[in-house]
Amino acid sequence: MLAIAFYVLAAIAVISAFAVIAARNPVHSVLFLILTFFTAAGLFVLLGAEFLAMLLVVVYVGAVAVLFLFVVMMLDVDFAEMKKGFLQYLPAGALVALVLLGELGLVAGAAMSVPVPIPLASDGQAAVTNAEAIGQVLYTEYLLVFQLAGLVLFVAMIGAIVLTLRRRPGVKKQDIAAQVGRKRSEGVELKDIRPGQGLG
Amino acid sequence: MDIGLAHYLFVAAALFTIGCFGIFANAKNVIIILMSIELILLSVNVNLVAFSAFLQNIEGQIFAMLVLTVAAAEAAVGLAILVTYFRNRGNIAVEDINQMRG
Amino acid sequence: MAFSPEVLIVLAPLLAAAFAGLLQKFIGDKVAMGVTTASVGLSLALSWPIFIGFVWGDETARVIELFRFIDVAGFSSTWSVRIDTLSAVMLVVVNTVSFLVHVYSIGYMAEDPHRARFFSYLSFFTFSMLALVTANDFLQLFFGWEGVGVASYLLIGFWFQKRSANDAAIKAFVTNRVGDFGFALGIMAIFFCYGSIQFDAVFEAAKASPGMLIGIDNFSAPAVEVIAVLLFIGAMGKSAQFFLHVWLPDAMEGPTPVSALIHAATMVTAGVFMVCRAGDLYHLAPFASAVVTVLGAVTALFAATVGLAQNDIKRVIAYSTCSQLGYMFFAAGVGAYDAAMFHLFTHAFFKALLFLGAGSVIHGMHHEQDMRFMGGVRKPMPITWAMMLIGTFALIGFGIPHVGGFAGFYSKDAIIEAAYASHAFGAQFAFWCGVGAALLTSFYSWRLAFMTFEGKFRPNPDAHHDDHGDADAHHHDKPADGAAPAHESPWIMLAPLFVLAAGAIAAGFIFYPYFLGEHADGFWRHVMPVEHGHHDFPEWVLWAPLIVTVTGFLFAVIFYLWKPAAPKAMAKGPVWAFLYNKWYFDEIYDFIFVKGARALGDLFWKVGDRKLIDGLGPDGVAASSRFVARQARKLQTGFVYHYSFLMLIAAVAFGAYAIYAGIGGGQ
Amino acid sequence: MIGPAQDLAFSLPHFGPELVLVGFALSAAVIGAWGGERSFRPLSFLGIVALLVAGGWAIVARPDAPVAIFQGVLVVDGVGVFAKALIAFAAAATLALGSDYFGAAKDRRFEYPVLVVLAALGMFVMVSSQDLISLYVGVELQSLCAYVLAAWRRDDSRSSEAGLKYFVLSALASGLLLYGASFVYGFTGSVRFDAIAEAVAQGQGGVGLLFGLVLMLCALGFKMSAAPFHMWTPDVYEGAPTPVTAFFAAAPKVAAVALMARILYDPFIALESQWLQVVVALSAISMVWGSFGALMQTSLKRLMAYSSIANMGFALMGLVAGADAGPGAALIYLALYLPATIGVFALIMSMRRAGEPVETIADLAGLARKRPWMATLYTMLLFSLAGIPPFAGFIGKLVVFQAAVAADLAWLAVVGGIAAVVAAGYYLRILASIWFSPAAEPLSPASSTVMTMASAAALLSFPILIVALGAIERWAAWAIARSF
Amino acid sequence: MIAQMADWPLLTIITFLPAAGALLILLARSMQRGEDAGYDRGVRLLTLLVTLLTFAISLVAFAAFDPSLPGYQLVENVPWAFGAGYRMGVDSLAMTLVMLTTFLTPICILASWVIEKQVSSYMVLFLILETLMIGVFCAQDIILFYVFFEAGLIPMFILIGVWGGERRVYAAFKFFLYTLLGSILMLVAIVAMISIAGTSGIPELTAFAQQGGFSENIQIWLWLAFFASFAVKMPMWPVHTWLPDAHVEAPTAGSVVLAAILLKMGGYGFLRFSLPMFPDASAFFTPFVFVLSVVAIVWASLVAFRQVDMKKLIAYSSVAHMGFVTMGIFTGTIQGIQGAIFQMISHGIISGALFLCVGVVYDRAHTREIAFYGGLTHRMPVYAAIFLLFTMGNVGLPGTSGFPGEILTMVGAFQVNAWVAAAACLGIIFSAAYALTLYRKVAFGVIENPKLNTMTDIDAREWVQFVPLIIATLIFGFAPSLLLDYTAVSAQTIVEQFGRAAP
Repeated sequence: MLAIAFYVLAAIAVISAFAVIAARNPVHSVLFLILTFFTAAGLFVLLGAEFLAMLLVVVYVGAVAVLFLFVVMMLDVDFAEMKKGFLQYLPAGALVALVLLGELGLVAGAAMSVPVPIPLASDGQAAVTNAEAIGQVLYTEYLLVFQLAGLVLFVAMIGAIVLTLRRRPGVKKQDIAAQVGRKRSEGVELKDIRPGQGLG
Repeated sequence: MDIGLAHYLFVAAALFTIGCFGIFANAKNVIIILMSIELILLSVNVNLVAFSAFLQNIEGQIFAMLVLTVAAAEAAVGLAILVTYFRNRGNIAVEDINQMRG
Repeated sequence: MAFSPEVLIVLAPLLAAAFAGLLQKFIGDKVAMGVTTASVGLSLALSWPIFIGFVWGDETARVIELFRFIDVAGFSSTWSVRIDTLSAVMLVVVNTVSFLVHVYSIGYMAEDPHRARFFSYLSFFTFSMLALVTANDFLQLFFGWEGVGVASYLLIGFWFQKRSANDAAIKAFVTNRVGDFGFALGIMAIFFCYGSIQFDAVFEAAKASPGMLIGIDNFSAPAVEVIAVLLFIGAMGKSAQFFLHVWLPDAMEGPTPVSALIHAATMVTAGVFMVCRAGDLYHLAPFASAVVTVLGAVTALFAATVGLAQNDIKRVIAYSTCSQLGYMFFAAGVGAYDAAMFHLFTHAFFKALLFLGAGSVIHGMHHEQDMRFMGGVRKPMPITWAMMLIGTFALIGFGIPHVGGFAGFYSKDAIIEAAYASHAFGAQFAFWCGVGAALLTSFYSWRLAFMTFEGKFRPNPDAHHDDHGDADAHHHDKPADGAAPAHESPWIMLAPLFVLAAGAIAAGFIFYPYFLGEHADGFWRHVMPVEHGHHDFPEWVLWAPLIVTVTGFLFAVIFYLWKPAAPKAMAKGPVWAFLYNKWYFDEIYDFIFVKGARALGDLFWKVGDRKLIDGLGPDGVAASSRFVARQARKLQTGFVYHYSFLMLIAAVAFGAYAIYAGIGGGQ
Repeated sequence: MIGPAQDLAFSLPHFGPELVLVGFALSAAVIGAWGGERSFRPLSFLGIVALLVAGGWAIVARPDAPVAIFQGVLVVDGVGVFAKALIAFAAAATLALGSDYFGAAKDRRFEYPVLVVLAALGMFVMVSSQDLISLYVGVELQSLCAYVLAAWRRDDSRSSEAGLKYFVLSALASGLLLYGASFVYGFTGSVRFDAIAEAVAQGQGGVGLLFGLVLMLCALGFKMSAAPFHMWTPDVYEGAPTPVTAFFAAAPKVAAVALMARILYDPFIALESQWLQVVVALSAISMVWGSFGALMQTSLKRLMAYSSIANMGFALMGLVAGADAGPGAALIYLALYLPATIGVFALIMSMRRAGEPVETIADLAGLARKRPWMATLYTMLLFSLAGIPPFAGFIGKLVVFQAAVAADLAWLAVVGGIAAVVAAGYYLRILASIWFSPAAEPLSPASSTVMTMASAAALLSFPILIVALGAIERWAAWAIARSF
Repeated sequence: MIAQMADWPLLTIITFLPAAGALLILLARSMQRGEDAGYDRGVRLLTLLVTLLTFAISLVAFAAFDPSLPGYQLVENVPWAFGAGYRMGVDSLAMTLVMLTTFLTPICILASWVIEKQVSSYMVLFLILETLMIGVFCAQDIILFYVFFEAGLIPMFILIGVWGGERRVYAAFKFFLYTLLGSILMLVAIVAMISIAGTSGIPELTAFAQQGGFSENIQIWLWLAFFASFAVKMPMWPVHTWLPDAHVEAPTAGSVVLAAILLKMGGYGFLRFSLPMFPDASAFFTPFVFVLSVVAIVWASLVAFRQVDMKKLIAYSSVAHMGFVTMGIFTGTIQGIQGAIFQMISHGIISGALFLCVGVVYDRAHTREIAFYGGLTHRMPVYAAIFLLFTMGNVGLPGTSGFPGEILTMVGAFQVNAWVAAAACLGIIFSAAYALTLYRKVAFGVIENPKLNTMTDIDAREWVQFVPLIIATLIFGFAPSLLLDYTAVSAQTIVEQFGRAAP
C-alpha cells in the first residue's frame, strides 16, 4: 500500500516536474509546479514529516506558486519558440543530465548500505508529534538559525521593495499629510497689480 | 518490495536532474528557470526529509524547513529582480540575456 | 716600479702620442710633430747604445719589470722591458725607421690638415711596437701585437674620408684578427701546457718535457707542435703570409710613410720576430717548422709572381715585402733564426728606403701612384732616383760571392744557403722557391725602376686630382723632352733617404759577422736555438742568386727598355690577368668569408632570431596566448544556460572523481 | 548540555560583533524608512562605524581557544576572527565607496548600508558556522543581499542583467551546496561538524559522503568565483555598480575561502588525500583561466573580474598545504589581496568623464601626465595584484608558493608562476595605457574619499609596511593555532 | 671619519639613499603646481647630487671593505617576516658590482639631462632603479635578493615605455614578461630551497648546499629554474631576443643601465647561486652552457654584423660578450671566473659608454639608423675619438678593459675544453668586423647627409660623462690586476665551492 502510494506520488512528482520545464505555456508550468509540490508533500507524509508537508503546501502552493503565477501574468510573456541552435545543443545537455542522474543514482544506491535502521515514522508510536519534535529542537538548538532565517526574510522584503518600488514622476498620488499640512503662504500669493499692465 | 531510503533518494535525484536540466536547457523564459530552481530545492528537501526519517534524526527536517524558508525568500528576490529586468528590457527571453559577455 | 732608460725607450713615444693626440687642438701641428719626433729620437738615442753594447760591448740580457698586468693563478703577465739581443736588434730597427719616417713625414704630410693626429698615431705605433719587442711574456707580446694592429688600422684609414682606405683598414685589422685567433689560442695552449706564459719559464718547461701531448677529446697531438702552429697562424696574419696576405697590398691606401714604417720595416716583421722569439718552441717542433718553411717559401714565390703584374708603385713594393717576409719565415722554418733576423734587419733599411723613395716619387708626381702614368721621372728627381736605385740593388740582393755587396745580398744569400743546407722537411723546396723568387724579385724591381724613372712620361688620360693633391699649388709646364712633370722632394724628406741608403749599402757587411759570422755566438748570447757552424756549399749555390738576379735584370731591360710593347701585349693574356688579380684571392675570400658572413648573419637574424626564436618564443607565445584568450572570451557567451551548463559539467566531472576516489580508486 | 537560557547568556557576549551588525541593520531600516534619502549618508557612515566596531570587537574579544556558542551552532576561533576582521574591513570600505558613488549619482537609497551590513553578517555566520544549517543560512543571507546589490541600479538594464545572472547561477550553486550537504548529513547522520568529523574519522559515509563534500566544494568554488564555476563573475562585475563590484571582489571571497578552509580542515580533515585533488584542480584551472580570460579584455571591471578569478586560484593554492600552513597561507594571501583590489576598484569607480562613468582601459590613456599621483597609485596597486615585489602581493604569492611546495605540489606553483606571467601581461596593458599612451580627454577629478582610500590601499601594499607583515604573519599563525 | 662611518649600516644607506632621494622628489612634486622649467632643473640637480652622494658613500664602503678576507663583510641582519630576514652584506664580487652601479648611475643621470618629458617621474624611477640594483648585489637573504631582482623590472618597464622610441611598448612588454617568466620559475625554486634547507640566508644556503644538502636530482631542477631566470637576464642564446628590442627602444640612460648593470645580475646570479649551491648540477650542465655560450658568441656577432640600427648592433654585441661571461663562469676555473667577473665590469663600462656614444648623436639627429650617419669625424672629431676608444674596447683590444676578461675566460675555457675556447675565440674576429664596420659607417667617410652639417661636437656635460668611463677603460685595460686582485678571494671561494662538490 505504502509502496503503491510512493510509486504513484513519485511518478506524478517526476512527470509533473518534467512538465514544468517542458510546458510551452508558463502558466501551465506554474500549475505543474504546484502539482509537483503537492505530490512531494505527499511523499513527506509518507516519510512521517507531516509538519513539513503542511508547510510545503501552505508556503509553496499558498505563497510562492501564487507569486509565480502573479508574475507570469503581470509580465505577460509571449510563448517563445525553441530556437534552432538550441536543438543541436540539447543532446549534449541531455547527455550531461543523464550522467548527472547516473551519478546521483549511484550515490543514492550507496545509501542502501547505510547501516541505519529504516523505521518509518508513521509506523512507530512516536512520543511526540512531528511538529513538536521540530519545535523542541528549532527553538533551542537552532534558535539562532531561526532568527537568522528571519533576517533572510527581512532581506528578501527589503530587496523586493528596493528593487521594485518606485515613485514614478508622472503619477499623481494623494498625500493626505501634505494636504492637511498645507499653509496659507503656500496657497495664496498676493500680487500688486499696477493699472493697465495686467498680470503678465 | 519495501520502499527504502534509496527510493526517495532516486526521486530526489530525478527532481534535481530535471531542475538542472531546466536551467541549462531552457530556451524560453527566465521564469521557467526560477521554477527549476524551486524544483532543485524541492529535491533537496526530499533528500533531507528522507534522510531525517530514516536516520530518526530531526535535524534534517529542521534543515528542510529552513531551506523552505530561504527558498521562499529567494523566490521573492528572484522575481523582484526579474520584474526589474523586465521593466528595463521588455522581455525575459533567455537568449536575450547576454548584453554582457566576453 | 723600477724606472730606467730602457723604460723610457718604450714610454717616450706613448707619452708623446698621448700629448700630441689629446692636446692637438691646443698645441698646434708644429709642436705635435716636434714632440713626437723628438720622443722617437730619444728612444732612438737610447736604444742604439744598447744595440752597440750587444754588438761590441758587454751588455747583458735583463728584464726590467714595471707592474703587474694580469695575474690570475699562474696566468701572470707583468709590464716589463726585456732587453736581450733579439729585442735590441728590434729596438734599433724600430726606432731608426720610425724616427726617419717621422722626419720624412714632416715633409711628406706638410699639407695635411690632420698632421698632429698622424704623428700621434705614428708615435703610438712606435710605442706598441716597442712594447711588443720588449715583451717578457706572451701576453705583453700580444698586447703589442694588437697595439700595432690598431695603429696600423688607424694609419691605413688615416684618410678617413676615402672609402677604400677605410675598407682597407678594416680588412687589415680583421685579417690580422684571424691570425690573432690562432695566436690567442696559442697563448691559451701554452698556459694550459706549461702553466705559465713567461718566455723563459715556458721555454724551460717545453725543453723539460718535449714529448708532452695535448689531448682534446679523442685527438691528441704533441703539445709543442700545436702551440707552434697556433702561434704561426698569428704570425701569418701579422706578417701577411700566404692565405692571410690579402690585407697587405690594400694597406697601401695609407700614407706612404706608414707603408714604409709599418708595412715594410717593422710591424709586418713582428711575425718573424715572434717566431724567432719562440725559437725554442719551434726548435722542438719539426712539423710546425716545416709548416713555417713551406708557407714561407710559397709566400716568397707567390708574392713575387703577383708583384710582376702590379701597376701601382706601392703595391709592387708591398708584394715584394710579402715575398721578403716569406724568405724570413722559411729561414726561421729551417732553423736559421739568425738569418731570418738578419734579413729582417737589413730588409728594414732597404724596404723603408724603397717605400720612402716611392713616397718621394708620389709626392713629386702629385699623388700619382700608377706606374703606367709615370716614366721619365729620373730627370726631375735625380736624388730620389739614386736612392731608389740603391734600394733596388739592396732588395735584389746584389752582390758578388766572396767579395761583397749590398745589405740584401748578405742576408738573402744566407737564407738561401741555409735552406739548401738544411735537412728539414721542405727545406729543399724552400731553397728552389727562394731562388725562383730572387729571379722574379730582380725582374719586378727593375721593372719598377724602369717604368718609373726611364722612358717618356705617360700622362694619365683621365687625370684626376686626389683630394690631397692641391691642384693649384704646383703648376708645371710639361717638359718637352719627355721628362715627367715632377719636382724633387724637399730635404727633410730626402735626408732620411740618405740615412736609409747608407744602411742599405753598409748594414750587410758591417753586421754580417755578428749576426751570422764568426762573432754570432757572442752576439746572440743564446737567445735563440741556433748553431753557428760553418757550412761548405757547392759554388753554384753561392752563385745561383747572382745569376738569377742578373737574368731578371736582363729580362726587365728587354721588356721595359727595349721592347715596351711586349708587356702590353702580355697584359692581355690570362696568365697576366691571373697574376694581376692576385690569383683571385680577394674575390674568393670576398665570396666565402665576407658574403658568407653576411648571408649567415642575415640567416641568423631574419630567420633565426626573428622567425624561429621570436616567432616560436616570445611573439609566438604572446600570439598564442592572445588566441587562447580570445577563445576563452568566446566561451564567455553571456548566456545563462551556457554558464550553468559549464558549472554542471564541472560538477559532474568532480562528482565522477568523487565516486572514483570514494570507491577506492584514489588510494 | 546546558539549558537554552544559560546557553543564550553564555553565547551572546561572544556574539557581540554580529549583534552590532544586526542592531545596526534593524535600526537603520527604521530610521531609513523615516528619513528616506536624507538618511543615506548618515546611515552609510553609521554602517561603517558598525562594521569597524564589529571587526574591532571580534579582534579585541578574540578567545584563546575556540568557543562554541549557541549550542555549538557557531564557533568563535582564530580563523573566524581573522576572516571577520577582513570582512568587516572590506564591507566598511564598500560602504565608504558606495556613499561616495551613489551620493554622486543621486541614487541615495538607505537600504544600501542595510544590505551591505546584513551581507557582512551573513559572512560572519558563514565563517564561524559549525553546522551545515547555519552554514547554509549564512551563505544565503549574504547571497540574497548580493543579488539585490548586484541589481541595485534598477534603471540600468546591465545591472538588472547582472542581478539576474547572479541570482540564477548562485541559486544553482546553492542547490549544489544543499544537495551536497544533504548527502553529508545523510551519510554521517548529523549536520554538526564535530559529529561529522567523528563519523568521517571512523570511515563512515563512503562514496556518498565524498560526493556530497565535492558538491559542496563546487558550490563554495562558485561563491569565491573559482574556475570552472566562475562564469558569472565577469558579467556580474561588469553590470553591478562599481562599489558593489568592489564588495564582491573582496568580502565574499574571504568568507568563502575561510569557510572552505574550515570545512576541509575541520570535519573533513580525514579525507584530505581525496579532496586535495579537487582543490588543486580548482586552483590550477582558476589561475590559468583567470589569467588568459583577462588578457584580451577592454573593460577594467571585467578584467578585474578575471583577475579575481586568478587570484582565487592562488588563494586556493595556499589551502593545499595542510592544516598547519594551508589556511594561514590562504588567509594571508587574501589579507594582502584585499586592499589592493579595493584600491583598484576605488580608482575605477572614480573614473568619470563629463559626469558619465567610463571603465575601459583606453579611458586611462595618458593618466600619468594628467594625474601623476593617481597613476602612481594604479601602478602600485596593479603591481601588487600582479605579485611583483616589493609590493605586498608578492608576499602573498611567496606564501602560497611555499604552501604548494610544502605539499609537494611544486608543479602547481610552476603553473601558478606561468599564470602570473600571463596575468602580468594584462596588468601591464593597463599600466601601458596609463603611462605610455598619449593623453586622452582628461578624467574628472576623483573625490577625496576615493583618493584617500586608494592611497591607503597603496600604502598597505607598499614595502615599508611589509615590515608590519610580521604582524600579519604572526596573526595568521595565531589564527590557525587557535582553530579547529 | 671614514673609520667611524665603517660602523654605520653602510650598505643600507647606499641602497636606500637613492630611494630617499626619490621620495624627496615626490614630495617636492606634490608641492609643485604647474609646469616650471626651474623645477625640472632642480630635480635633475637633486638627482645628480643624490647619486653622487651614493657614489661617495659607496667609496667609503669600498675603503672599509677588506678584499683579502673571504666571506661577507659589512653585514647587517634584521629579522623580518615569513622566514626571511633583512640581511645585507657583500663579498668582493658584490662590492665590485655595487661600485659599478653607483659609479655609472651619476653618468646616466647626466646623460638624462636631455629628458624634457615628465622629468620628475623619470628621475624618481631612475633613483628607485638604482636602489633596486644595489639591493640585488647586497642582499644576503635569498628572498630579499629576489625582491630586489624582480622589482627592478618595474622602473625599467616604465622607463622604456614612456621615454623610449617608437616600438617602446612592444619592447617594454617583451622585456618585462620575458624576464618575469624566467624569474618566477626561480621563485618557485627559491621556495623549494628554503623549504628543504630551512633557511633563506644566502650564506647558510651555500653552506647547506656545500654539505650536500641538495641531492643531485633536486639540484638539477633547482639549477634549471635558476638558469631560466639568469639566462634570460644575461641574456643567453636563445632567450636573448628581448635585449635588442629593449636596448633599441630604451632611452639612452636606460640602455646604459640595462647593458651595464641589469645584465650583470644574471652573471652575478650564476656566481652567487648556481655554482656554489648546485655544484653537481652546474657540472652536469656545463657542456650545455658551453654550447649556448659559444652559439651566442658566434650567432650574435654575425647578427650584429648585419644590423642597421646602432643600438641594436651594440645590443647584439652585448649578447656576444655575455657569452664569454657565461662560458667563463662555467669553466669553474679561477681564470674563467675571474675573467667572467672582469668581463662583466668591463662590459658595464664599455657598453655603457657605447650607448652613451649613440645617445650623443641620437640627441642631435634623433635617429639611430647607421645609414643616416657617415663622416661624423669631420664635424665631431672629439666624439669620433671617444667613440673609437670604446669601439676598440668593444673589440677587446689589449690596453682597454675589454681584453683581459675575454682572454681570461678563454684561458679558463681552454683548460676545460679547447674546442669551446677555439669557438669562442672566433668572437674576436667577428667583433672586429662588426664594430669597425659600424665605426666606419658612422664616423668615417665624407658627410653625404646634409643634415649632419649642423652636428656639433660633444659639449661639456657630455665630456663629463665620458671622462670617467675613458679613465676606467684605460686603467682596467693597462692594470687589470687592480680589479682582479680585488675579486681574487671571492673568485677563489667560488672555484672551491664549485670544485668541492664536483667529482
